[in-house]
Amino acid sequence: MAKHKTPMLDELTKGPWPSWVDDIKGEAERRKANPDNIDYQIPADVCEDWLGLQELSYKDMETHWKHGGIVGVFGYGGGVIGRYCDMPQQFPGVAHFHTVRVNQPSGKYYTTKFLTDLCDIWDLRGSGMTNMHGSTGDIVLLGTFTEQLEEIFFELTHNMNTDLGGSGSNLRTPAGCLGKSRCEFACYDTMALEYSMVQQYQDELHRPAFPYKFKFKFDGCPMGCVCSIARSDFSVIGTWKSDIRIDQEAVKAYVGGEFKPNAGAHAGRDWGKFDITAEVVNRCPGQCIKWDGSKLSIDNKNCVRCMHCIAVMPRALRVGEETGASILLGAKAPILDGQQMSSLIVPFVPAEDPFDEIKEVVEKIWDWWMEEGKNRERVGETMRRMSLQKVLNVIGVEPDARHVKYPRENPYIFWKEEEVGNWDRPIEEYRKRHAR
Amino acid sequence: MAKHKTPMLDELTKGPWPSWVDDIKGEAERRKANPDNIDYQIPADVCEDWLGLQELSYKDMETHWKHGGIVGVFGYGGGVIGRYCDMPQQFPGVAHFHTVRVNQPSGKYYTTKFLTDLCDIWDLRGSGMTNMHGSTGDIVLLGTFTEQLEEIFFELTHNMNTDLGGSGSNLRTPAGCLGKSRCEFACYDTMALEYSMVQQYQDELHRPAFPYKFKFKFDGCPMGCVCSIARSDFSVIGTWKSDIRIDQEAVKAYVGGEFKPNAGAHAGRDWGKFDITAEVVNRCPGQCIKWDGSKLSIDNKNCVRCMHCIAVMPRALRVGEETGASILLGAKAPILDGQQMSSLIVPFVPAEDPFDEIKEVVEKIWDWWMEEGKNRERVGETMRRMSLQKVLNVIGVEPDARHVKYPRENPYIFWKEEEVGNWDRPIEEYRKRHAR
Amino acid sequence: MAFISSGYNPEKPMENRISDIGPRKYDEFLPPVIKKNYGQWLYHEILEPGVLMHKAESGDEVYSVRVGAARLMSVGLIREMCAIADKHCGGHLRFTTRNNVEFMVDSKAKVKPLMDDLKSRKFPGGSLKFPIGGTGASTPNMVHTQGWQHCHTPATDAAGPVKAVMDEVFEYFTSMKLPASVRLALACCLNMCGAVHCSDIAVVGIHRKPPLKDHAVLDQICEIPLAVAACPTAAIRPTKIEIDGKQRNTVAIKDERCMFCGNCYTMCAALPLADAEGDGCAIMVGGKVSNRLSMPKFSKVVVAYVPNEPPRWPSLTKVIKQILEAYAKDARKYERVGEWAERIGWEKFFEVTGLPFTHHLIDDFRDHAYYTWRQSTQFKW
Amino acid sequence: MAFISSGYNPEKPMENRISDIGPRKYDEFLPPVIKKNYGQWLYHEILEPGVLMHKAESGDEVYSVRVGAARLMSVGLIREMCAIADKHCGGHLRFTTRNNVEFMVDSKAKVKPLMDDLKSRKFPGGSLKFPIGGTGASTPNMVHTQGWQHCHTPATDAAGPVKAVMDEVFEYFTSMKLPASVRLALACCLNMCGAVHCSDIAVVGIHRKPPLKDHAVLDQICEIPLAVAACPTAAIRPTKIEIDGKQRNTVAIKDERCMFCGNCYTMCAALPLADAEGDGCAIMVGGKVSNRLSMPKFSKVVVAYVPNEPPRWPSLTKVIKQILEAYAKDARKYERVGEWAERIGWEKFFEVTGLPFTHHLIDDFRDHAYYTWRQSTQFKW
Ligand code: SRM
Ligand code: SRM
Ligand code: SRM
Ligand code: SRM
Ligand code: SF4
Ligand code: SF4
Ligand code: SF4
Ligand code: SF4
Ligand code: SF4
Ligand code: SF4
Ligand code: SF4
Ligand code: SF4
Repeated sequence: MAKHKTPMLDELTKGPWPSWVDDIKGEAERRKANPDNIDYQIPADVCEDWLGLQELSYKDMETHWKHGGIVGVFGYGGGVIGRYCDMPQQFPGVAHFHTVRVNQPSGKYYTTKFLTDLCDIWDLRGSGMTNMHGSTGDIVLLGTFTEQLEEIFFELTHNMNTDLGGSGSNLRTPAGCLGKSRCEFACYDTMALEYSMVQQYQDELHRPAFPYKFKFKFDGCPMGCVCSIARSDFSVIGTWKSDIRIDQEAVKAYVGGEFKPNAGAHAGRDWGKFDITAEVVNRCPGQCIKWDGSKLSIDNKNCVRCMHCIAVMPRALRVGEETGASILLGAKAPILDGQQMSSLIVPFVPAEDPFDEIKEVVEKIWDWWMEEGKNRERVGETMRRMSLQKVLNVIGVEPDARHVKYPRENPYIFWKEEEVGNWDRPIEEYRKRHAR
Repeated sequence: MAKHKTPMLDELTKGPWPSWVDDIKGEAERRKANPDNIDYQIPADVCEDWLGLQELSYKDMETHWKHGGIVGVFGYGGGVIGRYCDMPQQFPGVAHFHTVRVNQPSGKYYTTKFLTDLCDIWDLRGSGMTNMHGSTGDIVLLGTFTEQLEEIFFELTHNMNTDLGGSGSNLRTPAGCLGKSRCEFACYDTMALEYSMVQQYQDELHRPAFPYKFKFKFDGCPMGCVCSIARSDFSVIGTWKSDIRIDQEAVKAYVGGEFKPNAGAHAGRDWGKFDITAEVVNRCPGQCIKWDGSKLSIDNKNCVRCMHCIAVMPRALRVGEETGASILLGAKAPILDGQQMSSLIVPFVPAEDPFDEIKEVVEKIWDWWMEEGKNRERVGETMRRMSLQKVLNVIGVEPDARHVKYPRENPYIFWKEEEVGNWDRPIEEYRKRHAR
Repeated sequence: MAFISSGYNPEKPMENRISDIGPRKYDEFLPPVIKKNYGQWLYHEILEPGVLMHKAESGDEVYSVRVGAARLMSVGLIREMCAIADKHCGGHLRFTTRNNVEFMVDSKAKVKPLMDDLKSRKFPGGSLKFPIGGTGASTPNMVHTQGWQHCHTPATDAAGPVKAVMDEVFEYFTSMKLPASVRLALACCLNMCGAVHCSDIAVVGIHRKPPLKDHAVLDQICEIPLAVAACPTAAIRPTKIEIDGKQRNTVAIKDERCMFCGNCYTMCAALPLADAEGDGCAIMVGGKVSNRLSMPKFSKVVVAYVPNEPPRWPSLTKVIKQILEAYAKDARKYERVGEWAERIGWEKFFEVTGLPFTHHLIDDFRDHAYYTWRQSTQFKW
Repeated sequence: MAFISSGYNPEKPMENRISDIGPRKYDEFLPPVIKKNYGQWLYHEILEPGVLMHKAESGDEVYSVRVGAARLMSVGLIREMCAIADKHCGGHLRFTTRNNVEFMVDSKAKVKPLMDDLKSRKFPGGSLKFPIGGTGASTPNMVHTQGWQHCHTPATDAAGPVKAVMDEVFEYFTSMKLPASVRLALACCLNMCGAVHCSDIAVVGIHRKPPLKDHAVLDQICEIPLAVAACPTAAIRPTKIEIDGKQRNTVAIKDERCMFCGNCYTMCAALPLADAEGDGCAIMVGGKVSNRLSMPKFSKVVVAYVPNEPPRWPSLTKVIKQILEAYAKDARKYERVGEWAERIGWEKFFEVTGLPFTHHLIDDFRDHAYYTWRQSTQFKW
């Protein structure tokens, strides 16, 4: 028998999509049954109380988590989100319900050994509930008590050789797409870059030294499978310079219907015969593809590397061989002044281990942002306040038309005295030429 | 022999484009010669001194006109721009050089009688120099002395039955395209509307009661030949609702090469044979035209009335029969916060003499702007400060997706208590559900 | 329960401490076929919904079977996934950037047994543990956040509405019949921890009542200047108030200037916004992050408010289905939701989806709002 | 010279006063063929550059011969135009919205004599009084403003550079060989009395030195609060200064915050900006107001500064020609300058025009600047 009645939540056990309610209930039962005789370090009925609390929220239509709660592990400024329930008498199992952010490995590949070890820790010392994964990328262990935090950290580092992720005004846990590990589009090794960056900047990740949070995300190509342009302050997106490689025979195979367009991504509907002109040539945003019935040619100077043609015919077209990345800066969620995507600051940077060119850019930006950024001001907001050209100046990049979608529409240019000549003219001289 | 040497200005007598320098010099000579024995009421050498002063500006590369100068005619708050020279000793002929703005007739059609009468006044009482016309639309009489202002006004009103235009924080002189007088595209009678408005709002034109200037411009169709969307606070632009009228035979004549595309506007270059698919069908922004080789059809529901097809084939296509206008609000030059174009506030309004529906909108906007507008705040700025929905509310127009290019990207909605329910909740109630 | 020490000594926290080691290196975790062909992939194919085949230069192939997951998952469920991975996949698995799970095998023959196993597993209530799908022109897993499960600022729940929506659009998860992939997302408040601002169809929790003011404690638990500075619309000012005969520093809020962002509450716990009647969801549409065809786009608010209707949010799911179906019917192949709306024009978007356009959808926040208004006579009747 | 009274009596200004009568009604001025066919026009043709034929439903035709004009014109020249109109056009003529002049006749036979007459007239220096052209895909008359001729705030001249530019592009005025009509405009300061902000190619006078402060008179001739409020960047603050032992109220300006808009000078004559070395022109490109094909567009700054070089502004005219010729070579038929630049991408625009891209061209004014930056990986090498 469940500790709390959850008639509303129970409605969410219906339907085909995996029911997290059933999953928690299962965990609650397992904990109650405790076949392995675990000496649970937090209340065994944590999941039951959690369900009860959620049922109450479903009734009240208001959250029952208190504001904030500063807890953590010694010497780190992040990695744990404190959380307390506002009805602890009724739901003592979730009186504390802190989150532990565990830094996920690049690409989120796991061995079952690693996951099982983690489950063991979390069975013993936490709620047994997780998010796989959090929006930033971490393994999110949901719900434990304050006393367990150092213990969990100790076990993670000593037994699992794994560290916490970020929270607070720190570097946050970086994330990347799976890139070269399994994707033919990858223009650089996102997983290697992610690993290299997270290792290099451990101090920034764990100890708050920034005006506000700072996120890295690494996309292997313009498809943006980890949404770096929307969700990271510093977005590194693979790109290429040389010509798109074309296998003319394979193009014909697409036209002939032997290969399915877009790798079969549209197979669920009859869209008619593949029409290379309508589906590729006419849609190309650079308007730079020609198909003469037997040969596809691309005017690469006008290609904007949108990858549509490549996505439609992955067996026929491949990204150019000279690859690297673009760096964009400043994405963030809407608070305060509205949402931002990252803006292009470095059109092209080589991206090979040890990724020095990229690290150089990051460090220059941090130095500047730590100097100029206001409290709780994301780097994109600092850039917006101080201008894109300021950032280019800081990182030593020449302004280029590629930096803008279009040039300014107002002629309100902030000229500097060095550019213009003497500003400090005596009014008397002027008055000699112009009577009052 | 010229009074002042003007070697720099003289360079501007060269080249094919009409030389205003030669023109002024001619006027200077005529005044000197004075064959008709006119008793010039301002210095006969006004043009010579003007040339001299301009030469000095060309040398100094700075203007030699003093800041401002408030002059005018009794009872009017506008129509005259005061102007004094900052070197009156050297150039006494232009010590005063005030501008008189004469309200042009709709469409800027003239009889030679009218123009000649005006020239007579300006020979006698002014510099003899004009701008035909000013950017707002007025006949601009350039350069006279303060004592002449009332005399000119008296003669204009008594002898020419014509009034001054606007300046200052007034309604400004309205302007319109020639519309139905000579253009087959006109969706309403711009010249009639312009006349009706200027007559109706004489008081607003002459007596400053507004926070700042306010401009009307009237375009007969979306081509915008008087630039109302860019240059007027209140832009009325002709449009239509019903289907574009098609003369299929004439379409064929264009395709066959009998009629020149775009009325011959591109005749100066060999653009090759007219290609209706490339030049019209594929370019249509509504993507709503079909040409099957003998019949042109338009899916009018998807037409955005850009008029491209009509402009290319004016003998074959005509605007729909149900015509009227769209009203847009708020265009202005960049000072202070950047340039604005007018924004759509009324998608469709009937536009037939006496144009009551349009006047109703204007008056509601004025009432609101006079109430809410800050000093020197253009109505477009007030709208920007207070929101588009505020304006729609003021004029009683239902918000509609047509009012926006796209819906808001931030979810920062200013809900009102009436929409939501009771805002005034006691904290104690809340605390019963949520412990601190 | 007896306290079990990990070895950590609270008296000497630095003793034997390991820190700053970061995550494990990824190459420890890669399945052999992935490791061997790293960086040498030639192309991929989607064999059926949820099943990808990647071909390497070496001729090797890896088959990935993608399954939906609630993201909120128990260690019990993780252990079950591990058992499956041990049985079929040599002890490896991965999670995608959208919280789907991928089981990889290195030969085609291994695919069917794996899939059969996955399909066979259900929760007691009947829902699938491992629904296969989410590839290609589908609705992959809905990105989301904490909601009433774990956060202090939500205006709606997260996992609940997500479950309701995914049930509603389930046929699109398991098939590839949409014009393009439609990314759904939910964030439970304007902090937008989900990628709501750039998603094809997104739900964002919104408050609609101004903060309550807990005057009695405000100056003890908040820094008043920080609370004042937190407000993007300058609705908050410091003030004094008398409580039980004592002067207290606190804040006053101009309610009509509030747009309910909750940033003041983030900075000051004495300013809660949550309210059953006020809270609910806005629906945003047409965002994307990929650079394919068109540049990345922000999502636009197309429904200003849908009330919270736990447990199954019927109005919310209905509207989402409505949008999805109008899109499925009308858009061109490859066309993302935002590209479709722009091509037909937003005025047509409202027409074909049947959603009402209301004044709330007109931007009136900050200067940029102007640029979203229509400075043209181009529009459709 | 003896004062000639109009009849106005300054002692009794209201006596016999006529006011608020507005302009004369347009129908008094219409040529008969226009009046007769008002609202009944069927179509038009451009017979040759500068010559339009409009056909009415009645079968009537009106032929309009369009000639360029300096706009700045003497009564002598107007009388000459009247004489031509009397001779050929039944005593009617009109001015266009771009300050061209149109002579209209009601039969084809009258066109040639009219044109011959117009062509025959020249100014002493050899320039044409009545150049025929400006129709169709041409560069019609350049819209402009007062400059050093008449205004107090200009940063450049108006009629001078316009004459120089029109001479330079004259072949495009008299022909129709451009991809579309290219509207040129000039405004001599940021007040932009010309339609510079929405022109295909536009010149705008800019200052580049912060205002001088005439402390000695400032508080006598200005309202200090108005001057302070005038500044869009809040660069101005009130201050006190000692002059000849006397405390005076005046203003201080943070020079590095100034972007030289001149609005403070508009409000306060003691803050002049004009400076030979500082002043010059910016060049803006790609604006349009018509709704044809694409929606109206603002012009963009593509050259931050060209010095004032009277009398013929060679650098300015060179750049304009350069842009015009790159456009003429590369754009598609019907494509306006801004449409062309957007199609090829602004990065290509700078490449094909050969103009350098400098940091000045990146928007850094106000919040909206962000939206002009590139939030995409789409660009061309
Ligand atoms: C757990 C997580 C949501 C989830 O369910 O996945 C999360 C949860 C919280 N976020 Fe977040 N954010 C999470 C990813 C994000 C993301 C997405 C991302 O990183 O890709 C964003 C949008 C991108 C961005 O950074 O702008 C995000 C934007 C915010 C913001 C708004 C920041 C801004 O500059 O606008 C806040 C507010 C704040 O910082 O005070 C915030 C604040 C919070 C807090 C700490 C609430 C608060 O006000 O203190 C939430 C704690 C919830 C809890 O009790 O567990 N969270 N947050 C995500 C982190 C998990 C992980 O480490 O993997
Ligand atoms: C596995 C994953 C990367 C990872 O590191 O986990 C991934 C993998 C692939 N993506 Fe992706 N994408 C993944 C998230 C994304 C995201 C991010 C997201 O959804 O939050 C995006 C950006 C979405 C957006 O624009 O809003 C994304 C935009 C694309 C696109 C561009 C689609 C478009 O129409 O704009 C492609 C190209 C395509 O689909 O043909 C692509 C193509 C691919 C390919 C075909 C690449 C390849 O050759 O292997 C992979 C299989 C696609 C499929 O599922 O049909 N991937 N892809 C992510 C799977 C998430 C999931 O579980 O659903
Ligand atoms: C004469 C004229 C220019 C011309 O050569 O044609 C003109 C001349 C002046 N304009 Fe203008 N404006 C003239 C049309 C315009 C236009 C164009 C239009 O009306 O279509 C604009 C842009 C549209 C607009 O209204 O925004 C225009 C925007 C300004 C502004 C900026 C207003 C703003 O809100 O940003 C100012 C500054 C001011 O009002 O203080 C201004 C101010 C001035 C002043 C009065 C200078 C001043 O600061 O006091 C100029 C007097 C010059 C002189 O000495 O003669 N003038 N002014 C135009 C009026 C002639 C006429 O009546 O036909
Ligand atoms: C006479 C005039 C109206 C007036 O009341 O004075 C006029 C008259 C005509 N315009 Fe215009 N437009 C006139 C200024 C404009 C303006 C305003 C301006 O230039 O400042 C515009 C907006 C410019 C812009 O978008 O920036 C304008 C945009 C058009 C267009 C759209 C052109 C485009 O490609 O975007 C057309 C359609 C066309 O050219 O086929 C048009 C078409 C026409 C037609 C063909 C209409 C007709 O059927 O009679 C007229 C002859 C065009 C020609 O010259 O080739 N008219 N036309 C103006 C002549 C100005 C001049 O002297 O050059
Ligand atoms: S972002 Fe590019 S490289 Fe990375 S997984 Fe997606 S398609 Fe592959
Ligand atoms: S990548 Fe995009 S822009 Fe480049 S050729 Fe292919 S479709 Fe065109
Ligand atoms: S705006 Fe339209 S109606 Fe007016 S002249 Fe131009 S084309 Fe004709
Ligand atoms: S007016 Fe424009 S949108 Fe309408 S059919 Fe013609 S070209 Fe298309
Ligand atoms: S979106 Fe808001 S409510 Fe949801 S997890 Fe993030 S901060 Fe918490
Ligand atoms: S919710 Fe946002 S807008 Fe409202 S008072 Fe708080 S900070 Fe200000
Ligand atoms: S643009 Fe400036 S300088 Fe030129 S006339 Fe207008 S206000 Fe005077
Ligand atoms: S010129 Fe403009 S920016 Fe500079 S001080 Fe004056 S008002 Fe301010």
